[in-house]
Amino acid sequence: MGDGGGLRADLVLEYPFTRTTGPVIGAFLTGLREGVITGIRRSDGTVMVPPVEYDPVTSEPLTEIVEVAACGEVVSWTWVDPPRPQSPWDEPHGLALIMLDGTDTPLLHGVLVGSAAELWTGMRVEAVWRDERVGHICDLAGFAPEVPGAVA
Amino acid sequence: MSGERIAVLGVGQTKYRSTRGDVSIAGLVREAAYRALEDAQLGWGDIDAVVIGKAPDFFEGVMMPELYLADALGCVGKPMLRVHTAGSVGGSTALVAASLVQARIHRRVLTLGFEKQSESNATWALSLPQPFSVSANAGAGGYFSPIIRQYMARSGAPDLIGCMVAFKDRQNALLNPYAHLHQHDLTFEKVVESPMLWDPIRYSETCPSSDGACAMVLGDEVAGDAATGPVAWVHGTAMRSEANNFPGRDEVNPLASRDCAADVFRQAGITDPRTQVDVVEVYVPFSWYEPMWLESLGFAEPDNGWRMVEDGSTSLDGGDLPVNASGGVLSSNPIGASGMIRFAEAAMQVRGMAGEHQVDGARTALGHAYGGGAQYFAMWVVGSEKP
Amino acid sequence: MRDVAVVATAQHQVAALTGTTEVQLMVPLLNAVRDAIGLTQADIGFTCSGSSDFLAGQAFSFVHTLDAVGSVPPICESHVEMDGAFALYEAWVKIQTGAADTALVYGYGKSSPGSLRDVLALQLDPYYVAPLWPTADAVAALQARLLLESGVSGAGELAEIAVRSMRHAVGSPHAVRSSADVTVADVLAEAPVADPLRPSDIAAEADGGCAVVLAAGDLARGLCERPAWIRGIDHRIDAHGLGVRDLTRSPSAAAAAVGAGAGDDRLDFAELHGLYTSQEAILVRELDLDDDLLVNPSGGALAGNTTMAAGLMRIAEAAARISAGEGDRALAHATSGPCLQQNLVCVLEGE
Amino acid sequence: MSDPDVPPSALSGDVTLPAVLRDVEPVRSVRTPIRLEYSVTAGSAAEAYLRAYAEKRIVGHRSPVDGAVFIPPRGVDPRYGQETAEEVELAHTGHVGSFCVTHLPIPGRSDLVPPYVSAWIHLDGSAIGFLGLVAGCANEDVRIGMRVRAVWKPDGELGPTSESILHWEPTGEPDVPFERAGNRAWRAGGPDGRDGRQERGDA
Repeated sequence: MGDGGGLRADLVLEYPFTRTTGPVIGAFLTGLREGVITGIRRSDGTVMVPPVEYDPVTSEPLTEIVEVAACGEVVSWTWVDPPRPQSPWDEPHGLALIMLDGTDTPLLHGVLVGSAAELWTGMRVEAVWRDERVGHICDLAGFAPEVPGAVA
Repeated sequence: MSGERIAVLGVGQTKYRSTRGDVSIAGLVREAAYRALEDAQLGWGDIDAVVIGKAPDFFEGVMMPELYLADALGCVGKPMLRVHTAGSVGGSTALVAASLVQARIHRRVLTLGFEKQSESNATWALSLPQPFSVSANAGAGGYFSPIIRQYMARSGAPDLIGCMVAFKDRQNALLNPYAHLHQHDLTFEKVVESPMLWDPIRYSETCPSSDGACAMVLGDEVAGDAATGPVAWVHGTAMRSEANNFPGRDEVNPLASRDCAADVFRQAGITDPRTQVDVVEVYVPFSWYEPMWLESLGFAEPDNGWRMVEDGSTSLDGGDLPVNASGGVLSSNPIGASGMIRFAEAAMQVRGMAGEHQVDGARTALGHAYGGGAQYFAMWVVGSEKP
Repeated sequence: MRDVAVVATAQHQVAALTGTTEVQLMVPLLNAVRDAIGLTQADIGFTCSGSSDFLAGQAFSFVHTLDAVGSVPPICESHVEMDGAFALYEAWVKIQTGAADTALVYGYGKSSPGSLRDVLALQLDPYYVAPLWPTADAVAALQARLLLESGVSGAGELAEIAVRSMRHAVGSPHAVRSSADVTVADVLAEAPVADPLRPSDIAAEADGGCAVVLAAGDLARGLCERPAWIRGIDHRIDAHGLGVRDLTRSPSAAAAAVGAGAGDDRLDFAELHGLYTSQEAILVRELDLDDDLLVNPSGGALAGNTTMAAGLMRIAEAAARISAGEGDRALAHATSGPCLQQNLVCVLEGE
Repeated sequence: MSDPDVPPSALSGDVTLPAVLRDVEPVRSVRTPIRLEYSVTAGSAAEAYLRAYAEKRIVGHRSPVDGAVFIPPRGVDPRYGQETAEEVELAHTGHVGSFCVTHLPIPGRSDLVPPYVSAWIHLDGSAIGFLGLVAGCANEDVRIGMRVRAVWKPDGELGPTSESILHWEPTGEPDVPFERAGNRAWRAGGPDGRDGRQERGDA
């Protein structure tokens, strides 16, 4: 089993997948396009963000889309440096689980700060929207530290 | 067969379409699973394990999508397996699920195959560029065309046999509300005149590219006895594989296919398939594969399968061995589900629940799937009576 | 249930295979396990493998690898798009049906041609998460931080796990990362690469393959001096979403351990498929392992992680150790999916 | 049977929306492009095979089991799972085992103008066929059993790639009879190919 390396070639697998969303995922993405974040209410009243189609515990379909706050608290975080080539971010950035106010499951997204030292669990963050929104998770540019005193 | 008896308690399918634009991937599989549970009159809580199959992950661009689908298929807290055996995967997946019952590990198992091919493009996903190898085949048709050409040459079959199969299957599909292609205006002449894509394969002799899912609930003997509606009993299961290219390989009638058929019929006590099997759902993505597989499966003598097509033996309308009463892969082809659809349609026939494409009095049926370069085979024989 | 044992194992693992295809990797391994017990492929009742198209960048990659097995006359064979440990489960089921008495199982992965950490982003929710392309390490880091900040584990505990892995790996022929003299202080001094995870917290990426033969009952006793009997095997899956589960827990791992009967008797050692020290810390708790249990005598997946084979390698390591008389009862574990979503536990015993 | 066209209402029910989303056009699909980059190696068996093309040579591997020659060499006899390593230089002539006249373009092969012929080329001395393009005659004149020879790129353009052979063209020799064309030659030696031995008159 010789393993000397040798003849090498690049292979690029590239495709612009188009995914149909169904009504629940579609509602969340519609909301992003419209500049609002939505979740879905479970039978026990808790709200999951982003909305999932089927209850992860009972498997029952979920149907009640609700608008939620665009600000919340970092539950867990890490630092991404260098940024990944296919990701929406060109600069080093935080990646965090963010519990939006009034919701019960955290959302995964980027946190737009300059260094890992500016990130901590419990920090307050608010959504940063892209100007051009098409109905995509990247309509959210990410989350940034909440400006104290500002109204979300 | 050794071990526990296996019953098909329920079958569920989605409507097959070129694009199921109304659902997510989860919504698609959920639809088939829900209908299978409804058919079996069971709930999510009655299911002990889930076995999922699909063809290459590149179709949807999701690596091991069953991980994401666990919630939608009620897998949480349960065992879940993901099978991939190329085009035969729908059949192999059902067989893995059956083995869980046969081994008495689980009482009731949900099994499901799916593909949402509209998220990409089948020819792209099946012809990914590969450095260091020749890329001179456009998709699966380019691969199978030389094999079909060999069959035509060695059997002396008339040139239009393939068109006859395609026309028959599309006519059958009109009787199957789930089928993708409902070509009411199709005529035999239109099939013949459709453009050559991979000579000798015409456009109308090829399978479509579909979105869809098919699910079954399998149960043990107690579950089968407890069912209020008709169930199908599994009389034999077999799978065989052989390498893609080796000296002396018979690409037209692979030994793996013949061995697999011999095994499944032996288990089912079938010594003369032509008279003992009532209906066949065989994996025919290109029309000529109907006569080729009829020979390989022992329904016809070598090089004579085409005669069954020519004399109408495989027709739903008066044939003694209707083949692909559902319209087959030529009428619906969500690749990861296509094999399971064959298995499920066979079960529906012996349950007497195939609706307008029911074969009267069907008691014994064969479900068949193949994959790779005609090198992976999965088959089962189901019957209306306990084995 | 039929008594089924692992009667032969072989593996090969290196940091990167460059001049060797998956087929060339598997040919000697498959021959090694068959030769070890004097069987040919014709004697094997069932063959099952695990691999992933995405690692190789090639649809139907497992079709090519079938060439390594030898399939004339044709073989009864299946494939899972999962770690080889799940192929072993399918093979064990096949033997339980009575349709086979022996099974050849293999798993392999060659992730070095691509960027595994990015490829694995495509395992995540395709609508909400994958388009953000979080790396596998970043996702694991979110889990690790929750674990650390919940107070369940400390950075020192994780560093101790890393040190233990590297030290155990010193004598292990398949490990790609080992060190006899690394200390906890050394690990804690490393700069995080996916904060809070340091390089030594992250499994060493590897290419490789593993082959195993299973046999039933007296056949196993005849093939092997000391078969490693599968006394229990079970697997479960949790919900997928990272936000919808408590990432400091892995209920599927706990349920699989109960299902496999892991706690029914004393264990001598465990081989865990934790891809991060934080995951190993979670597993030790979920599998209810004693504090003083010998964990990962091979170094574990941390010392060499061949994606799609690392779980089967854990079973192979445990079985080989039992067959060598270095223990009577062991737990082997395999995982799949992000943050320990899916888990398999196999309990092996000598006689 | 429930209406296949109507998904069971229990599946998604009627999703209720907050006021802000009720009167806007809903998103129904989302684009999630994927780009994965791999740097792949050929492996030792294929590498020797490919490098031979740069020297205008075609090499295969001989099986240690029964001497069958494989092309392209993959380092294994797939019948028996036995390693192959012995290189064999093969003739630049052979015959068409079977073929396809393709009327569709191939992604990434803009040089191929449909309709074109791809064929299993069974080289003299090889026990299996491999894929090649056939040109130099009308597509209608390509036949199973037709004798062909390699048409190489000019010497200065040869490289470590099978595309150093532009295509295969007819030699004008008499055809290999159908019964001995392609894999049938090998099968002629024994039932089911299980004990086949090569009996190739043209080898």
